[in-house]
Amino acid sequence: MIELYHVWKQYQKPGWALSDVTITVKKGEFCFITGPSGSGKSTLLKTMYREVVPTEGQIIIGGKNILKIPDHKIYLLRRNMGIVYQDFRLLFHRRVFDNVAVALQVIGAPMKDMKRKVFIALRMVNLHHRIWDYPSHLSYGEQQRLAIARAVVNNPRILLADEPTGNLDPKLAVEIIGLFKEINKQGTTVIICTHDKELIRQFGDRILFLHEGKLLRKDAA
Amino acid sequence: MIELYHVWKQYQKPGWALSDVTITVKKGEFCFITGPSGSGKSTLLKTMYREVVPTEGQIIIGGKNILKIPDHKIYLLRRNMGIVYQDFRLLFHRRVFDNVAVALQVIGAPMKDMKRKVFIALRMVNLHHRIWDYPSHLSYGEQQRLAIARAVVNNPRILLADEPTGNLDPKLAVEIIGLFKEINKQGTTVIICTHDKELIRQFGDRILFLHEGKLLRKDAA
Amino acid sequence: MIIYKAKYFLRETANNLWQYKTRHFFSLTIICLSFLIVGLFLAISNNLRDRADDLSKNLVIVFYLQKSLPAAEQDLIEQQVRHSPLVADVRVISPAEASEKLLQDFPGLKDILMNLQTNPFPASIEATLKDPRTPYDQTLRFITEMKKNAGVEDVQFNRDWADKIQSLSRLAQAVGFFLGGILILASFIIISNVIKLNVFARKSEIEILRLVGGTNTFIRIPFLLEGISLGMAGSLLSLFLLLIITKIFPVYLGTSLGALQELISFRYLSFSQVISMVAGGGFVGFLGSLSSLSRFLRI
Amino acid sequence: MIIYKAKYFLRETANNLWQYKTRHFFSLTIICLSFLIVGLFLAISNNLRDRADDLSKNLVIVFYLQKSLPAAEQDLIEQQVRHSPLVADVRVISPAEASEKLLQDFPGLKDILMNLQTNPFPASIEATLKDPRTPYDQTLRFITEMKKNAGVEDVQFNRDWADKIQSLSRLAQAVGFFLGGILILASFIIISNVIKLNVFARKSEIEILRLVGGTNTFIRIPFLLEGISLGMAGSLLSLFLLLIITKIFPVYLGTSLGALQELISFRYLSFSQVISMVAGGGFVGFLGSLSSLSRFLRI
Ligand SMILES: Nc1ncnc2c1ncn2[C@@H]1O[C@H](COP(=O)(O)OP(=O)(O)OP(=O)(O)O)[C@@H](O)[C@H]1O
Ligand SMILES: Nc1ncnc2c1ncn2[C@@H]1O[C@H](COP(=O)(O)OP(=O)(O)OP(=O)(O)O)[C@@H](O)[C@H]1O
Ligand SMILES: [Mg+2]
Ligand SMILES: [Mg+2]
Repeated sequence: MIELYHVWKQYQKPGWALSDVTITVKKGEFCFITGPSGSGKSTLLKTMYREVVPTEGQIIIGGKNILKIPDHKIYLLRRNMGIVYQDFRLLFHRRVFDNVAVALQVIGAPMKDMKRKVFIALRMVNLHHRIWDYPSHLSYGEQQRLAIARAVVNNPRILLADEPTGNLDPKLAVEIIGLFKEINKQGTTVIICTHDKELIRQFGDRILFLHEGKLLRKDAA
Repeated sequence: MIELYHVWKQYQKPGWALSDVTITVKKGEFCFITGPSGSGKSTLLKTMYREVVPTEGQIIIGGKNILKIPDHKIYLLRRNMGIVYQDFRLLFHRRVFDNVAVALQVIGAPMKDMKRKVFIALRMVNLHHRIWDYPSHLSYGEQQRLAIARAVVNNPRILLADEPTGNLDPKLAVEIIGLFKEINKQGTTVIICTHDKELIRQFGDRILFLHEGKLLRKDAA
Repeated sequence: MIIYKAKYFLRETANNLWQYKTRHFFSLTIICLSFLIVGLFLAISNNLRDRADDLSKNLVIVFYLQKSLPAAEQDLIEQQVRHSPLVADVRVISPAEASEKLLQDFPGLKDILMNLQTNPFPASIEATLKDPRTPYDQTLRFITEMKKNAGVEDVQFNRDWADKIQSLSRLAQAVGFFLGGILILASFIIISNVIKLNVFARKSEIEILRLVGGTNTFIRIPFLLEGISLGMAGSLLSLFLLLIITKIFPVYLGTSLGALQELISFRYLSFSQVISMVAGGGFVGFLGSLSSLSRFLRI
Repeated sequence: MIIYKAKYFLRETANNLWQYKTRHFFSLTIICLSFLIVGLFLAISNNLRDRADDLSKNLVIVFYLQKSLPAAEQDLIEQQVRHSPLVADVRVISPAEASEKLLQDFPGLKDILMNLQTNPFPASIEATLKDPRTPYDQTLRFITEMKKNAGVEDVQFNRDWADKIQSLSRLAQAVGFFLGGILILASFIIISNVIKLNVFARKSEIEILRLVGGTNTFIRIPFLLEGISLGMAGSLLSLFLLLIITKIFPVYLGTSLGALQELISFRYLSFSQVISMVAGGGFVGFLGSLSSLSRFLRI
């Protein structure tokens, strides 16, 4: 499903954010990426949805080399992905509802369908009672949950989550990863970046360990 | 040093973000606030530097009722505080240096003095090699460390930190809280919000537990 | 699906317009002002052209005929003048008419003229030129030819008049093109910049839309609609203000203007001018937002 | 400490100006254009006033004297005219001069006048008025009084001329006040809005400054300096453009204008006008940013 071959990334000289990373994540896998702060976890995830273009290497997703897709076709790749960003990236001038609905609006979903799906997604992360509120009125952990709801609303084939539980209490964190596991069981490939050892211990099918841009350990499922 | 008397806060009807919170934190104390997502930790911290004005109750800091200070004098309160925000609040158009220096600029510190202090603070959080970079070029954990450096640069008398290690790996998290402990030993009062049970177990002199806006347990040092 | 999208776009545009209302109000003011000034100059130049046409009716060549010229020869000359392609109208002025005219201009001469036994004035032929913008050398050639005729004793052609009218219309045109061009350009820049600001303000939103799989077109359409509405609203508003000004300004200046009042009398724009102002507004808005989008959202 | 702060403010202002250079460029264009138009009208009205003054020199009352009036009486009338407080200059025109003048205007009359044995023209006294803006009834009173004199046979006073000049200057004033007022207001709104936009764009920064203990003044000064520099830069630029226009525009219109060229000849502004344009720019900028700051940063 997701194949990275000898991916290197340099933002600024000197130093490499990623150096020679080769990974294959199979369809339906549930996979953690971990490593110290600044080790390149987010960068690795970003290359997968082409927010970051690697300096060298190839990335094949669903059989397609995503580095060869022209800029104006990139949306086709992203419509199949649900992404939870480390910095949430919420629409702060839109209501909670619109923040989730936007993932359906871009594909022109009818309103009624949209309302139902949005509500279901918000209930999953326990935010349905704030549906008409604004993100700026949410606590930080609630914002994180909103970001998660948006990522899952569209039944994506691939789910990428960057530190999705960094601002949640341990109980809620377990619930959220449980939710991801649930989605994974329906066939979605899931990749999660996290620092939380407890979660990895509890759910870790497969763990990728990054250190200064290099992949240290590859644990097969 | 910090005294809260029967503090209530309601953002929107119905429901209270804080209900009847009474705390006394003595000078030189080291104190954790914990509780589930949305329980009012950030709100409690915000009332202390008057970003949020409580609906009811009184707050006395350093012997002064901060709710009685006129708006244009509030800066005098804040100059004695170092604050790490949950959402960092960095100046994204300024370099790392300026982000830390700003806390000194507002009090009109001379340039030379400023440079030295900024460098020391950045070295504390292990970011000194990125001093002339921009925050948008930092990883999320690095941004968090930058926010911490700004909070401590001015040797504040009170240090408030909202989830300062949410995006750091466990090793770094311990280092940072160790740093706070260090500062605390020099007489600074420190209050930290966190979800991290491990940190609380390791450093917890005193723990305040919030649940749906109510204070549950008060552990004296 | 198209209907859902259309609904979304309209809602989005309305949202955008409403959310940055301060900015839009301010840009609208300036766009409206620009179009107002364009409109004003259009109106002024309309009126100037009318006035120039009026004046050109007085642009005449006067052929003084020999005294006591036989009527047949006089007719011959008149026919010759009348057939020139330059001439629109011909009027024959008898000696009696000429004397009367002089008396009107100089009442002080009354005694003198009354005392004369014969009318000292020659008959003359006044030829009105078809087009006041006729090149001077053509006119001159016509005059030289007429002079060859023995019956024509003298020719008077006030070149100054023709020059003045020609240069007046040229001036109006120049000022119109100059100011109009600058101001339309200014409107374009303003709209382009307002949209750029909006794009900037929504930079993170746009990024999010891209990240959740929105196409470029999907992201752009609301901004284009925004630009078009701004431009059209601006020009419509300016037309309305112009209407008010054309009604109020003359009243304000009032009777004190005397003869000049006629020169600056404001008439409203023609229907086709109104239409092209509004369409121009929309077009400028469209181009403005397109230009700012192509730079900010790579195609 | 004050020096460190001053340095900080200047650096901050320069940063602000540089960071939002697109926005500032665009606002500068508009401010400059506004001031340019104000400047243009100032120049035009300067020139119109000069022209009006020139014309007013020709504003005369002509007193036709009785034919064959004794020289002594003629002198008496001349003295009377000369002593009127309204009159600036007096010229006596002999019958011979009058006849010459008529011949100049109507060469066709040459034969007639030559054939007359005596000069039919009366002598006349031309009185130039001191101030072309003299109220009409004062002038009229003067004329009526002069008419009582038996030696004065007729008085000619071209009221139209006076009216035209008066209304021309009034028109220039009205247009100047109207457009100038609108455009200065527009500049004010633009600067105020640009600063507002900048404040908006820096909202989170301002919040952070507040949170780390910055005073209101500390936060405001860079914005005020920004507004002042914008206003002054805009007016300076417009003065420069105006200089270019006053040099180039007449050349462009060239000789084709003939008599009108004189009417629109552009002279540059006076030194005090230049100074007040620049100061006005700075002041408008200051007020503009102040107004937007007081609304956005509570005092
Ligand atoms: N500006 C606001 N307007 C309305 N409601 C708010 C606002 N800020 C916070 N709240 C609500 O108040 C409650 C407490 O919020 P607070 O941010 O204090 O929680 P928290 O304990 O910091 O949570 P977290 O761990 O997720 O950051 C939450 O339910 C939140 O939705
Ligand atoms: N846009 C950028 N420009 C320059 N350097 C960057 C940029 N983004 C990331 N970096 C650098 O690349 C390295 C890896 O960054 P990345 O964000 O991938 O780390 P991370 O593993 O996600 O860290 P964290 O756990 O703190 O989020 C860091 O040293 C970071 O400073
Ligand atoms: Mg990261
Ligand atoms: Mg919080």
